[in-house]
Amino acid sequence: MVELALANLASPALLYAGCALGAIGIALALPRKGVSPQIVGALIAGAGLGAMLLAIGIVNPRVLPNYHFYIFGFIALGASLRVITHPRPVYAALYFILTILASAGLYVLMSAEFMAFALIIVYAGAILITYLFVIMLATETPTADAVEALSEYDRYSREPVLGSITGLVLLAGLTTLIGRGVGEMQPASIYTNADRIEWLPRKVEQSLRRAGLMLPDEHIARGEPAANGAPGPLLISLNPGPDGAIVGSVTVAYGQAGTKVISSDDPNWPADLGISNPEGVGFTLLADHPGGIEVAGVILLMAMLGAVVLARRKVQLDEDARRDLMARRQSEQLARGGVNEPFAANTPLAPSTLSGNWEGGAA
Amino acid sequence: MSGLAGQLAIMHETLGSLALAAGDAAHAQPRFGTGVGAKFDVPRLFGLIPFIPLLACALCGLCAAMKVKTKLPAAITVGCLLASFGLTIGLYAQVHANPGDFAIIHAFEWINFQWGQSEAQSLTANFSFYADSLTALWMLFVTGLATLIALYASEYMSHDVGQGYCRFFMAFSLFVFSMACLVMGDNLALLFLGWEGVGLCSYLLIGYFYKKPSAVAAAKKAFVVNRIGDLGLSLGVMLAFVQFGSLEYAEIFRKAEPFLALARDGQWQDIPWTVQLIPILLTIGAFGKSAQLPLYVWLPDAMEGPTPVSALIHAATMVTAGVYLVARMFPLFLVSEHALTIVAWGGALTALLAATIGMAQFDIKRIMAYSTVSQLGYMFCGLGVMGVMGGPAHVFTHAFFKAMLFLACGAVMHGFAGQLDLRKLSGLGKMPGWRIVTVAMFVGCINLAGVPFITAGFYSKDTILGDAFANPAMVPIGWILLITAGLTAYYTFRVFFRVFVGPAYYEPGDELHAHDDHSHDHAHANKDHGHDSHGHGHSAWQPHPPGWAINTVLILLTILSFAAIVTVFKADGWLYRMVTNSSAGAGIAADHHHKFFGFDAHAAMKVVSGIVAIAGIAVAFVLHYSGRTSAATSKADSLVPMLGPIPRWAQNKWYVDEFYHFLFVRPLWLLSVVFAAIDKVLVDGLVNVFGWVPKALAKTARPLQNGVLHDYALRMAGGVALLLLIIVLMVNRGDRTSAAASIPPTDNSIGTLPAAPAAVDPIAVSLDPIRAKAQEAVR
Amino acid sequence: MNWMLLLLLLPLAGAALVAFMPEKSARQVATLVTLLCCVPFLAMVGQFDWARSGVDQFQTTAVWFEPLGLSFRLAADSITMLLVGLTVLLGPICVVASYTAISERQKTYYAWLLVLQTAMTGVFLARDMVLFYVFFEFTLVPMFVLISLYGSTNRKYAAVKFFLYTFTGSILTLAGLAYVALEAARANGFWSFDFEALKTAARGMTFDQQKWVFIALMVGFAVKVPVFPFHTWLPLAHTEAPTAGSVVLAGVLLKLGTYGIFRFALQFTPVAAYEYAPALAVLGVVGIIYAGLICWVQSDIKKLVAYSSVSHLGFCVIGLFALNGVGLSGSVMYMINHGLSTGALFLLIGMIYERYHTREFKKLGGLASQMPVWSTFMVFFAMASVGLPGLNGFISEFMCLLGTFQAGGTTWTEFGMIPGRFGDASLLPGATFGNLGPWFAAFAAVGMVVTAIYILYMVGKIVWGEFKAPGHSAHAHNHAKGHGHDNHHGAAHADHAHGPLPRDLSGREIAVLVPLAVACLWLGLYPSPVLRTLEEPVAMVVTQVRADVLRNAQAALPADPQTADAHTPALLQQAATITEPGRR
Amino acid sequence: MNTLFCTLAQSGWPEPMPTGTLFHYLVISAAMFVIGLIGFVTRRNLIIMFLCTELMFQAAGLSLIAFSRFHLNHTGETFVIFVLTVAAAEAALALALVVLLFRRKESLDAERWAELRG
Repeated sequence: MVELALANLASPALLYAGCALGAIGIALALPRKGVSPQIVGALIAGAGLGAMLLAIGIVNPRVLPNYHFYIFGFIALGASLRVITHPRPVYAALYFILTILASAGLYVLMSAEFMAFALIIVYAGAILITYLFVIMLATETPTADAVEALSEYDRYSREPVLGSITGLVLLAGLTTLIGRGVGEMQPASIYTNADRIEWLPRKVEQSLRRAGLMLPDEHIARGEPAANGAPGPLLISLNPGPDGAIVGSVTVAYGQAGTKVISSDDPNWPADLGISNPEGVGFTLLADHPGGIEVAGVILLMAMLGAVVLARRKVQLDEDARRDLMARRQSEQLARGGVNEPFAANTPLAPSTLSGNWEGGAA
Repeated sequence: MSGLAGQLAIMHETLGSLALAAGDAAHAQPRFGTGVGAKFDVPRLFGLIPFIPLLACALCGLCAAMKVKTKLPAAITVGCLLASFGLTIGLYAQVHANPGDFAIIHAFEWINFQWGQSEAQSLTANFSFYADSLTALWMLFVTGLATLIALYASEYMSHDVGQGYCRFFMAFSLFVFSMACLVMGDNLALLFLGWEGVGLCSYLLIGYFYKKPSAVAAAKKAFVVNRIGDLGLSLGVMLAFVQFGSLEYAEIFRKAEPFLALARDGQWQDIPWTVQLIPILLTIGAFGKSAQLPLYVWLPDAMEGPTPVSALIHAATMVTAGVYLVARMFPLFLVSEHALTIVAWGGALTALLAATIGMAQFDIKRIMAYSTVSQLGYMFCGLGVMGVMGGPAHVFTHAFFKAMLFLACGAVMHGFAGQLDLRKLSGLGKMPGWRIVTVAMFVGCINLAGVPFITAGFYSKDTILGDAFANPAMVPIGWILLITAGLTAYYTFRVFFRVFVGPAYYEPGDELHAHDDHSHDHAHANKDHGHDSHGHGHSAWQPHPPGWAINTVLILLTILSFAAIVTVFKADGWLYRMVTNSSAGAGIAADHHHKFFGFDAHAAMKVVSGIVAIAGIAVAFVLHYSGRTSAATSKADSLVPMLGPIPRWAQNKWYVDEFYHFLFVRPLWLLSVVFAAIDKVLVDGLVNVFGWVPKALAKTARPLQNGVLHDYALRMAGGVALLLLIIVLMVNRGDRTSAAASIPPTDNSIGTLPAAPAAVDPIAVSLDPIRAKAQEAVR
Repeated sequence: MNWMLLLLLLPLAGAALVAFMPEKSARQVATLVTLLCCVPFLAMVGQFDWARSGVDQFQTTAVWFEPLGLSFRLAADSITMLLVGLTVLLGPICVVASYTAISERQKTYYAWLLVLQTAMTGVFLARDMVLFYVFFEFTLVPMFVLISLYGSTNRKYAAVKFFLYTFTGSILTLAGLAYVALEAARANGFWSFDFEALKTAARGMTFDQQKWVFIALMVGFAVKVPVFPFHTWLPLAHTEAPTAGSVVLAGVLLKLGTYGIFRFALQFTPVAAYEYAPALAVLGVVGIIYAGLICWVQSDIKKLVAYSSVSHLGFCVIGLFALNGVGLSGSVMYMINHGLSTGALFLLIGMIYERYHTREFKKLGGLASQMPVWSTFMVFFAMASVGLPGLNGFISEFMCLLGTFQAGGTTWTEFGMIPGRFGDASLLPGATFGNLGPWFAAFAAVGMVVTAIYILYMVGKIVWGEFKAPGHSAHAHNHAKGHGHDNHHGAAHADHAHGPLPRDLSGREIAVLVPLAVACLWLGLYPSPVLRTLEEPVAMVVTQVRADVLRNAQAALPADPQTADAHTPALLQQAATITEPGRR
Repeated sequence: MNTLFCTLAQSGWPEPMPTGTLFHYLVISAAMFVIGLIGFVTRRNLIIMFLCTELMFQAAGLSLIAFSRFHLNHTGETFVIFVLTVAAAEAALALALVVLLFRRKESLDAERWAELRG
């Protein structure tokens, strides 16, 4: 009871303290004018995360995740912290890949192996690479003396404190609500989709053969053919059992008309017979959400078309942007002490990397 | 003219045919009653009397639309008015055959509204005409004089043929229609229609020369001042309706009968306040229309109109509408303790004031206007002193001679290019072609001055004076009137002696009115005016004496004004019967036998007022005739310094106009300005403040919409965070309120939200207090 | 044939037609359609049972949205017929009057004008509260467009102010009506927005409820009328609106407010209307005098006439709150008459504006010499506006005042008049049930004088006097002084006529004015047939109000009459005095 | 602290790999989401802002997987596929737009695109 009371008392406080620490850390770590102690910030934020996780642990000490969770969690959050704090977009993108990887680890922890790899392939492999391309495409024209100079908008973030406070409140609220139940996770082996093993007769057959329950000349029997001559159903009757294992029986035919029933009571019954993660996802996707797939397809098509249309658009530099650019170049020239040749108001700008586009003439 | 002759014939025929009590007939028979007898029927044909002039108006309008450039409108008007006059004589014959009774001629429904069973729930005011002897009396001279003056105007207005000619006769005919409605209407609403209608026509005709700012201002003034009176009248009408439940005379008189009985016994306290108030309110209306203190100021200015208009509307007929109202409503005036006193005093003071102003004026038309005001005061006195006959009688006689005076003035004005200044005209009688005008003027003057025994004006005025002195309460008024009589005689003959006799001299006026205002008219080609006489300077200018129409009318009026003696010569003569056989005869004081220095008031007045009149004329003779050598000066000028500032004050009309302007017009105007400012600043400002509140809010909130994505996102996130916070707090409260122990800390479910406090429909919740309150109120 | 439906749909179809026709023919189509609208109206007049003029006739109901009890319910009683008649009459007049005034974007203009006609007709015909409200609010949209697109210089501001002000007010009205509907739903167990159902429910409410409903209703209607402190949008909107817009605004849109008061404020919340009648009448009287005086100092002719509307409608309001037959019918007549005469005045001013492009008193004058026909009409309608007997204005003004005078109120004593709740029966036998009295009438009657002052000021300034118009005042003056060559004076001015317009009115313009003039004369000289049709509906309203007030008062009467003292509401004291209708 | 160590000892750490509670994963997810949000709100580079949205997507995906695991079905995982789809589509379009915007202004500063201000 003492523990419970302590848990009740300490956990919200710890939780909120963790949130606050995290927020302070982020606020410190964000790039800004003056000092932005990123390491200090990161440490504080890490401490905050630790505090939060500790608080969670206190709430329900019986069910703690193993250390992989903590490792992946810290990496994921740390990398995302770097994503938002790193002034250089390229590094941010790279850190994001790290986040993805750590997340994938967490997915694996939760037995979502398929999604973990899909995530890495799609995100890290495709999307983030696109990002990297764009980052390189959309970088300011480097000037002669400041090749590595960061843009002003990368150097300074906007209202880090306010943003952090908002984040703090949000996070505190979210965790409070999340923490209202513990939600212990059952072993992954009792996925309810296991009944769909019936839909995979070939897998059952292979498994049974591997276990030696089915001989090479045997095959799964069929029921009575339908009236129109269609072959009858395969005689598989498998269901998830109470402990997650597959129970039931398979009727096997051999020879001309011989049948036998293989039951799960058989001691040789393969223990690993069941639905794997990709199989389950596939079933769910195709059987339960076929419309969703269509929609996703349409979305992707539209995005592709949109991207094509947008990329082909020819745009001109804005008036004010042009003015800014000119002023900037002028001041750079002056600073360089180079030839004092101010631009005439209507002089076309020197072609830059994108000059082909903004001289194109189409509005 | 045959109509008029017929009238006279009938009059003679009936002289003395009425049985009267012995003694001094004028006040012999004390009677208190409505004076309304039985109802009799007359042919509906007589209902056309008002509508024939309306037809003339419509036809003149048609002429205007067709751009008729002849004297056709005048012909139409004269013809129609003559027809109307003929019908009036017929009506008179009917009325005469039923003395003391009345007839109602229903023309058509006007307002006939009944929304319930009771009397108060119906409002009836039809185009129905009430015919009794008072109506007949008024209609006789209204239509008769209107015919004559229309004839006169056909010549007088001839400059304007093709210009305003149609307009003039339209308004003229419309006036007769309105006046007929006023006089003949059988209910107060129709009277009000006529009342305002004559006001409109007066407005239109005063402003006939609409390019003259003074004419426009005078027209406006006339209308507005009349409206003030009409305000009183309309309130009186409404009060009468609420009091008696009807607007119809017959009904009102019937209902007033019991009050009359009370009034006879002097039991004023038993007569409701409201009943006594009605005549006072009506008096306001009467004083407005008939130009009495304090509302007389419009009438002198009304002389801006063409002279025929002045003669008909502003001297003979319209201005007597007030007298008619009092006479018609006499039963109601009798039941009010103070109404008649107010009438009498108002009349007397006006008479004196107007006479004093008239003495100091130089514009002869204006003098006539003030004399009209003054004489109207006499008429009100005649009614106010409860003499009954005097007022209407004076109206009748005055109508003729005053119309004649105006028409004579008009002839002068017409002939001398608008000259009206008595200092610039002299000895017209000696000029060729002006004899008839001079004679007419003389006859008018002796009537107005009240030269004894030979003039109708003398008798009617004398009746009023006698009545005043006979009424013990009204002796001061008698004295005022007597003084006024002297003044009247003086200023009347001042005009005559200055203008029509003495050395011949004239200066033409600056311009004929018509020429001034219609300088581009086509009347120059008119032979009557001698085209060559204009536009070549004054040296070649010759006065042009009046033509046949004007002369004929003047002659006829001269005859008529003498003929009128017959009607008033005897105290119980035709006029007396015409008046007393109607509602005006409702009450004749029994105790009015006050003696004038031991003599019978009426008899004494015949002498005294005669002497006063002669004296006034004599003074005028001495001051303005004897030894006068030039037009501009007279012996009176030497008297002026002796009187100090008084002549100047009198000449400036005692500054009454300025006083009114200072006291009413200016403050009202300032009030309007203030109101306009208040409306703009305060009322509209307040509205705008309400408009600004959201605007200001928007202005403060607008920076939030700065277009920066971050800020939007931040605010969105903040909003979500805030909502989350609220939810968390709600959930926590729910936890606390519900039994905390019942939820095990290691519940396997993801924290479900606790149930809402009380699951009821939100509308019911929000409205519950109101409903509860309502139920409470029901209980 | 459902003529009412046709009357609603015809202009709407016309609007659609106009929208698809070429620009040139827009006005012809609009004219034709508005003229065609007379056909269904005349058919309605023919079929209407005038003997039962107080009863809703031609009842048409179509279910609109069943669960909420919404229905498309139309009907007409005599008051509706009169106001629809006014709308139908003004329709072609507005269209024809705009021929030359509107030269750009004609299609939009005429289409919106036609839509506006549908909306206005719908307001009067609707017998379902929601339908009524939809039409009521929908009138704002076309008017907003007309003002903001075709108005004068400050049109945007005026349009926005007009829209927002009236809309804000109407929202409170909606709240009040919705509350009544809720009460009705509570009482009946089902939703219904039928007027009759709502009326029954509303009359069943307690005084406290009625009070708030009444106030909510009145806010919207008072803004619409407009009653004194809520009037400032009106002069602005009138001044900025195009001529036809002003005509419709003055002619019909303002009447929506008074019509609403008549239909809802008086019939739904009779007790509250009775109790608050003096307050509203005070506002009316103040408006009469205040707005009238403001008219006098205006420099813009149109603004003067606009303020005169405020002043005139004060009479209408006091007539309504007299709550007796004469006052109510006077008010209804006032709605018609004001629409005719003020509409005509706006038309006349518009004609001047088209010619001289100004409405300033300073710049105009003496038009009588240049435009005799115009001047004749001007004087005529000015006199109708003044309330000259024989023209329409008088009937209504007089009846409003008389009704107010009659309407109970005011205790008369020997020492003077003390404003009180009820008259002494013995002193004023002709007083009827009501809560106003002679004092109100007396002060309102002062408006007669004020009206005369400002109308004559206007007439004197622009009709009479020396001719003066922008650009040629000096010229005219010089010639007036001369003698010989003046014959050409008039002809010379013909050159100054602007555009295709003749110096004086064209035949088209006369044709626009003549129907109004005829109607003015007819209603002034022979209003009896119209008044007759008002007897029944008005009597019904009065009976209802009276019954409710008495019931309410008697219900609140304490059991022991001795306890009724100064604290007892005046209503109770009245209840004791009232024994029978009318004559007390 | 004592409690913590006790529980750590009891958990049989490191074996037998208990997955932990839903809470753990959701907290990680929430934290990642909030980090992404903060990044979106504070960073001005358009591309980094998009990266932050991807972070938030990622957080959502993590919680979906966690719920999927918790409920022992694959629906959550399926939805992650859709999240990936949307993320991909968004990346394609958004990056194209970013390129366009950059061409317009020669800058990736989101604050410069404030034309929509009220």
